[in-house]
Amino acid sequence: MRRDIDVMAEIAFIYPLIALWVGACLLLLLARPLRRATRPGGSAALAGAALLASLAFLVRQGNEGLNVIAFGGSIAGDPLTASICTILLLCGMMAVALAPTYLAARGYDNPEYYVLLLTSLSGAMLMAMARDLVVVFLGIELLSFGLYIMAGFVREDARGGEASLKYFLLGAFASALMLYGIVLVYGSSGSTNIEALRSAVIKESVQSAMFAGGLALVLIGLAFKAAVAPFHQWSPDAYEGAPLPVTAFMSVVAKIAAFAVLIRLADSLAPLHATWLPAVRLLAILSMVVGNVVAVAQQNLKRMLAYSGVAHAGYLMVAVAALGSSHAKGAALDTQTLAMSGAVFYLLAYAIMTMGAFAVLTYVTGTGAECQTLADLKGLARRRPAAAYGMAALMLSLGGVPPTIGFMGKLQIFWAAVAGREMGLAVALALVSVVAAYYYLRVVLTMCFEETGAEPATAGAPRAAGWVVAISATAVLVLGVMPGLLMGLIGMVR
Amino acid sequence: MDPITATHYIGLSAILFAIGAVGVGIKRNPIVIFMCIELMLNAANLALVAMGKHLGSISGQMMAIFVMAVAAAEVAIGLGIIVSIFRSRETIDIDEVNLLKL
Amino acid sequence: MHDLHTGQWVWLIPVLPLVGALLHAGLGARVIAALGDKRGRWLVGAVATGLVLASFAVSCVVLSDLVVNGGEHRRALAGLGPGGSTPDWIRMGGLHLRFEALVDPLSMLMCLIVTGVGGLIHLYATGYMATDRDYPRFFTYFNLFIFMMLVLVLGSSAALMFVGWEGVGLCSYLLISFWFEDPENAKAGNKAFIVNRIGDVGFLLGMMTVFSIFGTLNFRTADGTGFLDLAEHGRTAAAALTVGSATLISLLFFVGACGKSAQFPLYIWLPDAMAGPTPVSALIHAATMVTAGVVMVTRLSPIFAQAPSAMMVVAAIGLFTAVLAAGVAAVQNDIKKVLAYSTVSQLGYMFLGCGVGAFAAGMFHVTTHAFFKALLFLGAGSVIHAMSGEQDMRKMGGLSGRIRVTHATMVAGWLAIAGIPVFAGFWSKDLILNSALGAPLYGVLLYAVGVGTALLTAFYMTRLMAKAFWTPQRFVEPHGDTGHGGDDSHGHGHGHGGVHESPRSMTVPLIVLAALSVVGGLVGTPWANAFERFLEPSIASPSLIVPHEGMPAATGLLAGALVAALGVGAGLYAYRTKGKSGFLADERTRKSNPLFVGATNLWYVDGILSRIFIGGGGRFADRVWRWADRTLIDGAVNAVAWTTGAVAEVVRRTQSGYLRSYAVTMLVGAAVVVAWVLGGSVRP
Amino acid sequence: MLTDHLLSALIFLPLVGALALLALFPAAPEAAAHGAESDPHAGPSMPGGRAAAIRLFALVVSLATFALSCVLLARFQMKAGYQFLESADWLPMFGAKYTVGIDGISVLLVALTTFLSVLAIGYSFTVTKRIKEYMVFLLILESAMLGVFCALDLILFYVFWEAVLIPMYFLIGIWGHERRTYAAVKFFLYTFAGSVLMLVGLVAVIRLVGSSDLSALSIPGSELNDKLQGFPAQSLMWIYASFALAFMVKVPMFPFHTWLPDAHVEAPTAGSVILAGVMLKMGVYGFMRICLPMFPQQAMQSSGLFIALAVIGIIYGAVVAAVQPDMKKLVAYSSVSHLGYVMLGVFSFTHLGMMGALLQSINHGVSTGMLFFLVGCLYDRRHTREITAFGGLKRSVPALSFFFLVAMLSSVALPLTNGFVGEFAILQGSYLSKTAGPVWTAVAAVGAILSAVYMLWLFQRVFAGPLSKEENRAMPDLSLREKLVLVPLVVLVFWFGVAVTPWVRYMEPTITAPKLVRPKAAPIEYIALPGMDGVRR
Amino acid sequence: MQGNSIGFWILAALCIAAAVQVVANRNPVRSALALVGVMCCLSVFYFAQGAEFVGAVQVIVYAGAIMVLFLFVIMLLNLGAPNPMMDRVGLSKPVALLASAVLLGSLAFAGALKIAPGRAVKSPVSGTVQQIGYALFDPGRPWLFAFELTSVLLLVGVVGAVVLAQRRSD
Repeated sequence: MRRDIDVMAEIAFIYPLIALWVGACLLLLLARPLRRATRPGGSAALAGAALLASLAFLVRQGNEGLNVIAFGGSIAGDPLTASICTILLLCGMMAVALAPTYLAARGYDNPEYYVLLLTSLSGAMLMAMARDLVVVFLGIELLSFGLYIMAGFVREDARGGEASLKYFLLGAFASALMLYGIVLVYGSSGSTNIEALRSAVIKESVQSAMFAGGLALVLIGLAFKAAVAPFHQWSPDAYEGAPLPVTAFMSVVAKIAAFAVLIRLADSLAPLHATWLPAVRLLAILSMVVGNVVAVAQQNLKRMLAYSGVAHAGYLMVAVAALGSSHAKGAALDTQTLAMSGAVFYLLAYAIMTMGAFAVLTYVTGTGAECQTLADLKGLARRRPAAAYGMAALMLSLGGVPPTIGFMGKLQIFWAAVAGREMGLAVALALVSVVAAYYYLRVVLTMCFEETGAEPATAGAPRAAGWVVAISATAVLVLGVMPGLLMGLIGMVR
Repeated sequence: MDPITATHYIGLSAILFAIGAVGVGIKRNPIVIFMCIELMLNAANLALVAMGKHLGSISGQMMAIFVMAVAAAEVAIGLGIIVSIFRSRETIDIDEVNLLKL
Repeated sequence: MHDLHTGQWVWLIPVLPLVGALLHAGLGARVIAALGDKRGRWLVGAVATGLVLASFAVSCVVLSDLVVNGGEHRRALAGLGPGGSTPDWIRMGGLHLRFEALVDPLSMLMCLIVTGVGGLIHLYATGYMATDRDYPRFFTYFNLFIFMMLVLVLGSSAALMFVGWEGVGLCSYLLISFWFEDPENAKAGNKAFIVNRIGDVGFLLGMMTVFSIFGTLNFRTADGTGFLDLAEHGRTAAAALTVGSATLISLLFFVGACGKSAQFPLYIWLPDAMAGPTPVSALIHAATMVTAGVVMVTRLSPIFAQAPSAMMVVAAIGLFTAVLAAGVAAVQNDIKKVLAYSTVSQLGYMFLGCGVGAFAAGMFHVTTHAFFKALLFLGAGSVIHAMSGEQDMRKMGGLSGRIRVTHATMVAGWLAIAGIPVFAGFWSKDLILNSALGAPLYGVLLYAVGVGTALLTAFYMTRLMAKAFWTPQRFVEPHGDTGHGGDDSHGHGHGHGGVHESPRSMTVPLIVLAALSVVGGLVGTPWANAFERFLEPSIASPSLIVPHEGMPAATGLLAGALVAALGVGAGLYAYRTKGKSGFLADERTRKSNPLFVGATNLWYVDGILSRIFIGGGGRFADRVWRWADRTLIDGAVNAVAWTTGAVAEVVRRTQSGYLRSYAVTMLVGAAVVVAWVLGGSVRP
Repeated sequence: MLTDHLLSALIFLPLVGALALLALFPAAPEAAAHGAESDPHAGPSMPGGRAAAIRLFALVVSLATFALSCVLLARFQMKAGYQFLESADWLPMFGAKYTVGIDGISVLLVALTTFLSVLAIGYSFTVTKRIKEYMVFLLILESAMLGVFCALDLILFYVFWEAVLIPMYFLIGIWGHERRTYAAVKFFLYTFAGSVLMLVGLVAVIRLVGSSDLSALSIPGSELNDKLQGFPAQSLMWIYASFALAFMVKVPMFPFHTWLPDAHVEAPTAGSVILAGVMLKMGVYGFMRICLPMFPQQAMQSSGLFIALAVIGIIYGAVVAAVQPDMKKLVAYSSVSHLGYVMLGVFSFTHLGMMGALLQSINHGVSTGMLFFLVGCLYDRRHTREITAFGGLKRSVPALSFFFLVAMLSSVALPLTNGFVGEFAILQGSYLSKTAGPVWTAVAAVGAILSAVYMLWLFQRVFAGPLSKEENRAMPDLSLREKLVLVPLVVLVFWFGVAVTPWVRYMEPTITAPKLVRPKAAPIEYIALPGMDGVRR
Repeated sequence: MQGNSIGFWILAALCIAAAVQVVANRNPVRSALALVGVMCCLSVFYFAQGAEFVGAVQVIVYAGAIMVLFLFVIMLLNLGAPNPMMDRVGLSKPVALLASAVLLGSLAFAGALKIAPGRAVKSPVSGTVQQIGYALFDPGRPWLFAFELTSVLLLVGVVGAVVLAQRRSD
């Protein structure tokens, strides 16, 4: 199990994390000068530099980083880790780009925001790297602490405070549940290391009931972070109350990190699938149905996207179930690979689509009042055609209509589900996606079909947010036609 | 009476955990809710220590220590949020902190 | 089969009128605008008439060629493409149809009738329609009709016949609703087309049955593989025709014939069709198109002949229609309606002939009928023209001295239709009746009813003549320019004023047709039936069916003459004595006598059918739409949407904003998940 | 170069044109500033020259595409099998390739698409509202439709299939009439709902046979096809059902037709034309390309149902059309009826019926396209589609009424027009077929009567009668541009009606390809030529 | 062992009673004090199991520092008991109780809370500072890394508290 310890190599492995932490520290140290600087984007630029550095380290690791097992086996590199970390860093960059104008307009363009963002992101990356449930727990906390505070970052906004409080209390509750799960897993096997658990499970040297109970609680904790129904109720409230750039960040990052762990558990603890597959299926269906159905009733886009996030979490649970199912049914290795790469691809697709959608809202918001409701978008195609059609592309992608990345992602999940013989889930996914199409189309309809007395476009739309919109909308279409461009990244997941 | 084994401790911890969980569901004061969560964490710690002893591994205790550290950081943030809410609203009753819904 | 020397000219027969139609459609209005109204109209009329007459000339040449060079079968195929080529029409999946004419006695006879009588009526129309604002349009349709009718009679396959079949229906529709500004005319046109369509579907299905049995739609081919060839020699050919399938085919085609030839119950369109200009009524709804059913039955006689029960149906329907329509004709007051019902009745006769196997007799009657009925219609048109658009016989009378040519020619037509000896109708009607008597089983019954109808025919025609010409004048002399001139007239407004004889262009055709009505029947006397011999190659071979003579020819002729004389005499007597006022029966009789009431109301057929199909159908369709489409299907779709929305609202309520309820939900969810997982793990 | 990639060039030329349109005519700032055109009939929102340039550009692009399709027609070899094949790696993880090619089934549909697109763009010169977006969407739509007919990979097919919805959704939603929003959403969701399950079925097929190569799967007797037939009949039935449902909704077959009237009525004229002319044919094409060759036994088993639904559709559509107060709705329901014929032909499983179905697909595109153009002309002049608003138009707009008459005759399948050829072949095919037979054919033939009823009645109410309404009296007749749009259609009406054989040659070898006769799938009769086995006696 | 066992039961009962008080008491100050009680009981349990360091930290950090912070905030905000009339979520109490019971019950009945006796390891571990230290800095184990992570976590806690306390930047 243990290799010769090469401390430097191990530390080199966490350079991407260290880059973020150093960036955070630098931001803190330079807080004063930065705040005094006239340009509002100074902190953001520094944070962006940290993210870039982190990405550079990650890229430089290349294939070497794929085989590292570090710190007593608590973290390790593999393709899944690498791809998830890359996606997370890209999301981080987009989130940083969205923030400055928005926050500056509200007088909160503080370096601390970026400190929290960077540490939060490092927590998410840790979850992707983690091979030990303790590190998973610590990663979740690291991820969440930043999010709790960022949600209430604009303190004059009572809604932000409320979002923060709700998110915090429920998040802490969920962590407690998950912690107890980890405790039970530990008690049943004597270890929290996933590799060790895997071999223990194979050797059948675990106490199955305690292990299963623990695993169930861990599942619940992760489901909370990923906003899977019925553990999703924080998300609409938190999304609505949090400032737009924060909503964008937390909607994406928390989900990706949680699913990174879920995918890893589903892949590693294969022999136990028979016990928790039913629960995964239940959560998948519940999440798809609840998310999509309730989204129909939403007028507020942030809430709608929250419910859509719940639904997408459901789709991802389908992939997880398919992964487990293909293990349980002893399917060919390639189906497991497909399920994993499908899930990761979907995470990427979701990240681009959701990030892009929030970017559009941020872009339209500019320095004014938050653009939140459908009514705010009315007639956008006349005011800002590029943003409107970009949003349309993103919405169609979220709805899974070709030729968009959302469709390619959905196709992969169908693929995985069919390969894993989860036909019921596949059909359910197909049916609810019709409901989904309804509310996504409603956004398009409001923007493009409805006409208002077109007021002149608000001056000073944030350029950085505009770039995020442009990039994500283009990516949605280009990758929807040629997902192969990304397959190099995704295809090596296993 | 039976000798006291790890199972007893775990049972006790589970009961404490359940009480804490109930508290989260029924209390209206966020500070108390937060205390209930602390109770749950403490319950987990008890189980950890008991399991560690039973398994002959120090990992249980190590984990318990980290849980405490996490709890400390959490308290800093949680109480900060609560105070911040109070400053802007003059109340922290969670039934009144209810702008976001539906 | 022999090749004709004139084979490469046959295509001109239909194409010349088609060229006319295209010319009028494309250039007619422009020519009139360019040359001025009078000369332009003259040119258009001359081209239209001239092309039809040219077609007649070509037909004559081809016919003579056929008689001389046609050999024993007197049958040839000729391409209908330019220069006598044979272009493909449809060639797919074993279906091979070409534009090709079957030149045989039947088709050439019809060509002569269509182009000959048609040419005369064209000539007549140049006068009748002279002031109509849509003059070129009229001749577009008229020439197009001639083209379609020629395709119908010439077509070498059932499909090509169907082209003409529907084509004449189209022209009929266009011409009936020619004066489209009156909604009634448009409705009549629709009715004609739609009722015809019912028949057409029968034709279509019959055609399909033929194809499914014989694998071809060609009537006759050079190598004897046409379906009529096969049917005639079916007992030895690969595709044998059973009695059952022969009956099916015959009945389906007969449905088509009923539609086109206005047989019960599909005759309801024909009287309404009189809404069209009178030349249209003469050409389409008397002389040519309506006889297409008889032509078709005759053409398919090899198949009909093998289906005795279908023949029985044909005879029965024919006779029934003949009686029914004669009864109605006897009480009509509109001069054109009388003639319309008379046409229906006469068509019934023709089918009676076919039904009893006397196909040649049927065709003979078609021919003579074309002469005298066209004559009568044109005469009626002349009367209407003279009366400045008045069609009601109650407002006529005393015209005999006012429009002498018209009167004289119509007398010839009257005698012909009444069956007075030597006149054309006498010979053809007698042949049919005599064959009916000879029919097995019900021969006597058929004969008796047929004779009764003949009596009725003679009577109502006498009534018509008396009412229009011989009874005292019942109208106020129009004076000055009272004809409805102006833009929105139908063209009846000839602007002459006063009762007057028609122009030369209208009287010449009358005279020619009158002459034909007098002598036209002589080609088919029982003693020297040149007509039957001529037609023989085109109808079922005697091995399949031979009509029986019910009594010696002389006896039959005598009986027929007696009946005609009786009818005419009765009519004359009645109108000389009682009907001086123009009315035979008083008001009370007319209201109370069930026969009278029934006949006046067209035996209620039209009313019932239109109530069922127009009123009921409309309501039904509306209800279906509202109920099935809107309520049921769309309702189901909307219900799904509504349910989703409703569920969304309900589930949305759980998002109460209360933190504790969220926590409790999570707790419940956790309990369920844990219990679910543990339940699964405990069970082995 | 061009010859190697002719199809790709054809498919993507309109898309490139659309992108060029976006690039060449960037959003004008002044247009954005005063772009307050809430009334769709108001004057142009941009300088006239710019709008004209945009229109002309779009027209040129569509004409170029049409020219390419003419090259395609000219070079097409009259034989079975796929031609102009192109293949490139696309989605390695699914083994899906970018494969395009055409055969006798698709070549005419491709030509129809490019042809109608030219006319649609030509007709749309009167559109003034957001003209650039309009043309962009029309061109994208053309690309997507061409893609559907050319795609020879299941996933590629699905991508194009769904992609078609998007531009049409916008076309209806932005440029439609009063209830356009409702109609656009209904159109999208209805058809989307129909086809989502197809995705599951499609993935299942690919998983089963391990390939998404439609060019092989759609050939009975090919290795892949045989492999597919080897799987349990019950699973195949489910998969077949998922495909069939998607195509049924698209066609649309009764009872999945209710999206059609709404979409047709609310769409702008060009949208209705494309919708009726091309998009409905995608469903028919799906049946012929996928359902029949890939699932012969299932198709055979379900043929009773489909024939019944087709015949019900024929009668039902016609009956309901008769009572519509709205002209476009009437034409829409008539489409339901006509497509019923097409489906009857497809499920007759006879050569004649299937060729008739394909022909009728083209014919319906021509005749219904023409009807929609004409109704559009009337709408442009009066801004109403209510039949009662008209009457006696023959007097005021004789040219329009002439074109309408031709379209009507084609629609009622009068001989010597295109409609008759297709309908006759279909009916004859279904008469001969073992699946439909004479009785169903006889019922279907009643549709011919009903079509005369509703079309003639419509004609009577709109064009006959007194010209009583003042606004109708002053109505201008067809403009030169409108005539230029309509004349090609008239030419086709008679060309197909009088000399259809050259067109049949395109499809005949494919449909009668001997490979389609599969002894293994015994019950299915692809061929029923007279004198051969399989003829119904 | 017997004495141990009796002590366990007594302490356990105390502990549960205090925990119930945490939840049941209306007054947050009393809840906090009850929680301190629970923590002290637990500390005794830790010592009883040989986890001396943990027990000490429990008293010093948890019961001492953290709970004082709680009490400080409670006093600072000076809230008192909430108004029972304002209780908006009536059903939550029974449902929460039931759900909790189901959770506990299902864990218990499935045997998820029962340690398999055979797996007990004879060599006892003790939780002295020394042993904890060895374990913490053993590079072959995850604790060193976790320790570093905890430092980042605490940093975030500090930053968070600062952010929440500071004013608008302008």
